[in-house]
Amino acid sequence: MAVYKRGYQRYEGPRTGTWDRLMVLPRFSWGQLMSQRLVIAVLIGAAFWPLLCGIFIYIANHIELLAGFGQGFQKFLAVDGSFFKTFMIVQSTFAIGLAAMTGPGLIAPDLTNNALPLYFSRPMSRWEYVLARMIVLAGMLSAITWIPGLLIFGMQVGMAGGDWFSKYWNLGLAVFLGFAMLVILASLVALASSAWVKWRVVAGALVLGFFFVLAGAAQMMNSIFRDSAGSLLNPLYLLGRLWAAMMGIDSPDESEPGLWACASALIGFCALMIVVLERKLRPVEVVK
Amino acid sequence: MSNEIIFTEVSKFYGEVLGVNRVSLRVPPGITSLVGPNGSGKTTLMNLMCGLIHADQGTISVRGISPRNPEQLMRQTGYCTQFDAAPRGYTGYQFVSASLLLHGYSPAEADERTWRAIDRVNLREAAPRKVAGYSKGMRQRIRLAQSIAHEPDVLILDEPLNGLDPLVRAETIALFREFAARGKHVILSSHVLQEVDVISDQVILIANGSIIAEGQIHNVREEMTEHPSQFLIRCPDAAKVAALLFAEDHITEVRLHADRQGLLVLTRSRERFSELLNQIVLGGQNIESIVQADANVDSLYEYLIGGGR
Amino acid sequence: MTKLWANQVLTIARLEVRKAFLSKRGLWVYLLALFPAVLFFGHGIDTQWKRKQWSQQVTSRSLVESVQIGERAADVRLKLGKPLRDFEYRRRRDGNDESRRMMEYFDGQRRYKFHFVDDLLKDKSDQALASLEEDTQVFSGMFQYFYLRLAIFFGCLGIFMNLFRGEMLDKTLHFWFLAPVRREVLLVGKYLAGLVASAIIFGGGTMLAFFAMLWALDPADVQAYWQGPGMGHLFWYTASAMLGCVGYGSVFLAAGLLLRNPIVPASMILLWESINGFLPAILQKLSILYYLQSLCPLPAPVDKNMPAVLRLILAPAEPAPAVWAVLGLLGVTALVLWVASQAVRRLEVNYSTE
Amino acid sequence: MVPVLELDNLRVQLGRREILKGLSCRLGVSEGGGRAIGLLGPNGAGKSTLIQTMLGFHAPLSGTAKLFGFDCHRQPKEVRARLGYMPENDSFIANMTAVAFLRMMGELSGMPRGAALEKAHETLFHVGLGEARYRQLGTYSLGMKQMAKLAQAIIHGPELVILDEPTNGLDPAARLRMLTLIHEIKATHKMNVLLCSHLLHDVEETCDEVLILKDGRIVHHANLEEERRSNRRFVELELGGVTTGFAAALGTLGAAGVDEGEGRWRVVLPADIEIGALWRLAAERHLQVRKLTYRRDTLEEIFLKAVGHIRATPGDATKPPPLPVSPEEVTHGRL
Repeated sequence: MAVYKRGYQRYEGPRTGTWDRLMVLPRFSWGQLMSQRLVIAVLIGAAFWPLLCGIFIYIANHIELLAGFGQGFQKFLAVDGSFFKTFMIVQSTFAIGLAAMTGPGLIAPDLTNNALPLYFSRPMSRWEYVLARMIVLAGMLSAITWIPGLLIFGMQVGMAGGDWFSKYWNLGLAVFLGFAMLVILASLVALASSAWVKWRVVAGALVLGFFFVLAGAAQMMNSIFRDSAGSLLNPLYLLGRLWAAMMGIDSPDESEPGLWACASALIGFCALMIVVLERKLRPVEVVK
Repeated sequence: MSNEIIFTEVSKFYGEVLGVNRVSLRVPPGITSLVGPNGSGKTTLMNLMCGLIHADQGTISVRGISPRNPEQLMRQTGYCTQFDAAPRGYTGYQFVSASLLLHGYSPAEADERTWRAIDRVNLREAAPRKVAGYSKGMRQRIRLAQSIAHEPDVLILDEPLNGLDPLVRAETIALFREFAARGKHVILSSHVLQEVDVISDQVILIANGSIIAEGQIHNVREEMTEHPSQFLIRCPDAAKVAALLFAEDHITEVRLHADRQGLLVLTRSRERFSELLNQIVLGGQNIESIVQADANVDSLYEYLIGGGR
Repeated sequence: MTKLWANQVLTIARLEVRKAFLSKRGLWVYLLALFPAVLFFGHGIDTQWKRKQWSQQVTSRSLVESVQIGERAADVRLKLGKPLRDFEYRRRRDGNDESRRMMEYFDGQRRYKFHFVDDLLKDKSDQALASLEEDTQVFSGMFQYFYLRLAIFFGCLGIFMNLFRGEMLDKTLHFWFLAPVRREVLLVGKYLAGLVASAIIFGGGTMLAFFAMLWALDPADVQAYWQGPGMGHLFWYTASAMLGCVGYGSVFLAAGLLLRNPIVPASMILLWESINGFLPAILQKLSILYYLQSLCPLPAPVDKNMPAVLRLILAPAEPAPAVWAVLGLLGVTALVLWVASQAVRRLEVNYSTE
Repeated sequence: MVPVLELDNLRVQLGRREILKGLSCRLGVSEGGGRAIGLLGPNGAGKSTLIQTMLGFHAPLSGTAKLFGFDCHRQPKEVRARLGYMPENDSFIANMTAVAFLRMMGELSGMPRGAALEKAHETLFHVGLGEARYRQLGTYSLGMKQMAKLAQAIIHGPELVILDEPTNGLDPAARLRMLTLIHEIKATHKMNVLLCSHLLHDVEETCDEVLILKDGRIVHHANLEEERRSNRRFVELELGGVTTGFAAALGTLGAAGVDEGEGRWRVVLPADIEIGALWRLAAERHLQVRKLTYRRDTLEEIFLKAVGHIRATPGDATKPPPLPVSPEEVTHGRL
C-alpha cells in the first residue's frame, strides 16, 4: 500500500499572458456584482425604457395598426434623431445611477483594508489595475446603454428598410459613440471619486454630485452672468450637445458655447479624473 | 479611598459577541500582566476600566472612582491604547500637549510636561513631524508619552511592547518598574511572554472572557498541583540515566530525545528530582545541562489555555 | 466647577476649530461658501470691461428704438452705423437651413440685440448693462436656492458630521474620551468649534457675495440702496446664513452621533426640504429651511424653467415673522442638542468595521 | 551563483527625508535550496522602505537594487513575477471568501484558472485555514488574517517570499505555527525567504543570515552560524536553596561567577574545568540545580552590539565577561 505525502507543492506550471491577467479582475468583479440584488434590480429597471421604445418603433413601422388616429399623430411617430436623443438621455440617467452604485464598490474595498500592496506586488502596473476596473464598469454600463440602443436601431432598420437606413445611418453610429463617451466618463468619475473618498457611500454621493450639483452650479452661473458660458461646467449638457451634433438635430441659438468648446470641456473632465487616480492610487501612502 | 482596582461580577457583550463574562478582580498596586490569546477579553477589560465602553452589568471602581465619571477618573489614569491613529494632522508634540491642555494645565506647564514625556520615550527629534508619518514603533512610543505625561497613579497599557525593538523595550520596562516602585498601578496586556515573565509582579490569565488564574506566577504554579513539573536534560548516555530515573516513584514520564542525547522528564516533586540528579551525577554520570521546561508563563499559558499536554 | 468646564470648552473649541479651518479635507467647504462671491465678482469685472468697450460706440436711444420689425439688415446697419457685434451663423430648424444674423448696439445704459432671419429683422430684445434691481433679485434667488439648500446644507454636513462620525471612522475618538472631560462638555466644545468655523465661513461668504454684487454697480444707485433697505438686507442675509449653520449644525451633529451612515439622514432632509413648497402649511413649518427663508428680506423668484404644471401647485406658506423664526430655530437646536448629549453619554468606542 | 538580493549604493528619499543612505551588499548567495535572510533594525531604520523599494513602490534616488539580477526599478514586472509579498499591516478584502481571494491572487500572478483553484485549496490547508476557507476574510481573527496573507504570498510558488513582521501581534500558538511554516517554506519547498521582524527570537529561529540596518545604513551583515560562537566556557545556572558562599566556592575552582538574584548565576569556567565540577559543588552544599545550560550570544546581544549599545557580546570577550548584560546596563548606556 503506497502512502502519498500530498501536501502543498510549489507551483512550477506555465504563466498566463498579460491579456488573460487583465481579465481576471473583471471576471471576479462581475461575478460579485451580479450577486447583489440591488444591481440586478437596476439592470432590470433600465430595461423598461428600451422595451418601450422598441414597441414605439414597432407601431411606427406598422401604421395600419393606427388607422383610427388622425394625421397629427402620424408626424409624432417619426423615428428620427430626436427620438434616439430622448432614448439616450433617459438611459444615461440609469447609467449614472448604476455607476454611482457599483463604481465605488469596486475600488473602496481595496482601499479601506489596504489591499493595494497585494495587487501591486504582482506583475501588474497601476494603469492595468485602473483599466481592469474600467472594463468592469464599462461592461455593466454598456449592458444598459449602447447594446439596447443598437438593438432598437437594428429593429428600426429591419422594419423601415434600406432607404431609411441610407438617410439615418449616422444615428446608429451616434448611438454607439455617444454612449461610449458617457460610459467612459461615468466610469472614470466613479473610480476617481472612490479613490479620492475612501468611504463607499460618500463616493457614490460624489458621483451623483458630479453630474447633478455641477449642473445646478452651471445654471446659477448662467443666471448671474446672464449668458450661457456656464453650461460648459455641466457634463450632461456637454454630452447632449455632442449627441445632437452627431445626430444632425438642430443646434441651439448663437449664444450657446461652440461644439469644440464642449468637446474640450469633456476631455478636460476626463483628464481631471485621470490626474486624481494617478495621485490617489498609490500602493503605499507616503506622508510628507 | 481604597487604592485597588476592583471588578465585581462584570460582564460585557458587544451585541452577541462575548467581551468578558462575570469577571471579579482585585488588583493591588504594582505591575500586573494581563495574558491571554487574541480576543480573550484583555482589551475589553482595559476599555471598561477607562470608561471607553460601559459594562452591561456589575460594578467597577478604579481607586474608588467609577469609570462613568471620566472627569476625575482620567485625571489619575493614563491609558496607552492599541488604536494606532492620532487625531487628523496632529504632530507628535501636539498629540501630547493637546491632552495636557484638556487637563487644565497652563500652556507653559503643558509645554514643559510634554517635552519631559517626549524625552522619556526619546522622540525629541521626531516630535515636530506628523504622527501619520511615524512608524509603528514610534506611534507606540508617542502614545506611551501621552499616557504618562500627566503623571497618573494608574497606568494602563494595551500591548505596550508590541512593535518595539529591543533597546526601546528595555527602556519601557525600566519605566514600568519605576512607576510600580512609586506605589502606582501598572496594568499591561501582552502575549510576548518572555517579557511578562520577567517584569510582572502578578499575572492574570484570561481566556474566552473569563479569568482562569490570578496571582504570582510561582504560587499560581504551586496551586496547580495536577500538572507535574517538566525538565529537559542533555546527557551523553541518556538511556542509562533514564533507567536510573524510572526507579523513583515521583517520576511520571520520561521521553528520549531523537538524538538519544536528551531526556524529557515529568516529575511530581521538583525537590526530590533535584536530589536524585545530584546522586546520579555523583554516581559518575555526566549531565551536560538541565532546563526546567515549564517554569515560565509560556508553559503556564499552554497548560491553562492551550489545553495542557 | 463651571469655570473649569468653561475653560475646557474653550480649549476643545480652539483645538477643533484649528482642525476644521485648516484641514485639507475641509477645502471643499471653502469652495462651496465662496463660489457665489467669486461669481458676482467676476460678473462685476465683466460689466466694467463691457462698459469700457461699448462706451466707444454709443448710439442714441431714440435712433435705436426707431427700428421696426421686418426691416432689412442692410438698412438697419445704414441707419444705426457699425454695431458692437455683427455675427452671422447658419441654424437648422425642423429640417430646413436658415441663415441667421445678430447685431448688438449700446445706448450708454442698455444693450439692444437685433435677430435677423434671412436678412429680415425677426425680434428685438434689450437688457440693462447693469441694474441694481435685477442683481438683487438674482442674489435673492441664488441665496435661497443655492446657498441655503446646497452650500450651507452640505457645508454643515461636512463640518459637523466630522466632529464625531469622522473621528469614529478615523479611529481617533478615544483621544477625546480619554481626556478628563465630561461627555457633555466635550459635546458643547465640539459644537461650538463647528459653529464658529461654519458661521465664519458661511456668514463671511454671504457678506463677500453681497459686496461683490454691489461693487461694480453705478455708485449713485448703490448709495441710494445703502440709505434704503441695503443695510437691513445685508444683516438679514448674514443672520439667516449663520442661523442656518446653527440649525443644520445641531441636526448633523446629532445625526453623526446616532447613525452610522451620514448619507441617509442628509438625503432624507434634502428630499423633505426640496418638496417643502408643495406641502400643506403646517408641515412646511416643520423644516429649518422654512424659518431661514422667512428671514430672507426678498422673496426668491420662482425658478423660470420650472415646468408650468408644477408652478400651479406651488403654495409657499406665508413666511413666519422674523422673531418667531429665530425663536423657532433656537428652540429646535436646543432640543436636538439635548438629544445629542444623551446619545454622547452612552456612546462607546467600538471601531468594528462598517 | 546569482545572489537573491544585490544592493549597489542604494539611496531612497521619501518626501524631504532621505531614508536609505547608500546600502551596498549581496544577500542570499547559496548553492541550491532556500535561503532565509533576516532584516533587522530599530524602529524607523528603513526596513519597510527597503522592502517597498524592492517591490518598485519607491523610485531610488541613486544606486540600484537587483533581485535575481533584475533591476527592481527598471524591470518591475520581471521582479514581481518572481516574488510573493506579505505586507506588515492588515491587508485583505473583507467581502471575499478565502478561496475566492486566493484564486484571484493566484490568477493575478499568472496562474491559469484551473491551477489557481487547486493551489488555493492546497495552500489554505497548508497554512491551517482548511476548515475556515469558505468563510469571508472580514470574519477572520487577526491570526487567521496573517495566515491568509502568508497564503497569498506563496500560492504561486515564487522564488522569493518577502515577509514583513509576520508574527507581529500573534499569540504564542499562532506564532509557533507561523514560524514552522516559514521554516518549511525555506527547507522543504526551497523558496528563499526575506524575513523582516523586530522579534529577534523569531529571526534567530528561522534565518541563515542577518542584515542589520540603523538610520538607513547597513551596520552589520552576518551569517548567523559563525556569529553565534557557542562558547563552551560560558554557563548559565539556576539554584534552589541557600546560595551564600557559592561565589567563593566557585573561586576555588578558578571560575568567575556573578549572582543575578533569585538563584540565577552566570559562570565562566576556566578551560580545564568540566561541567561536572559544578554539580559536585552544588551537591555538597545541598543546592537544587534547577537550570544548567551553555550560554550562547543571543541575537539580541549581537543586535545590541551592532547598533552600538553595548561594547561587546559576552561570548566575544576571551577575558571574563564584563558586567553581564542586563536591562539596567542597557538603560544607563542609553539615557
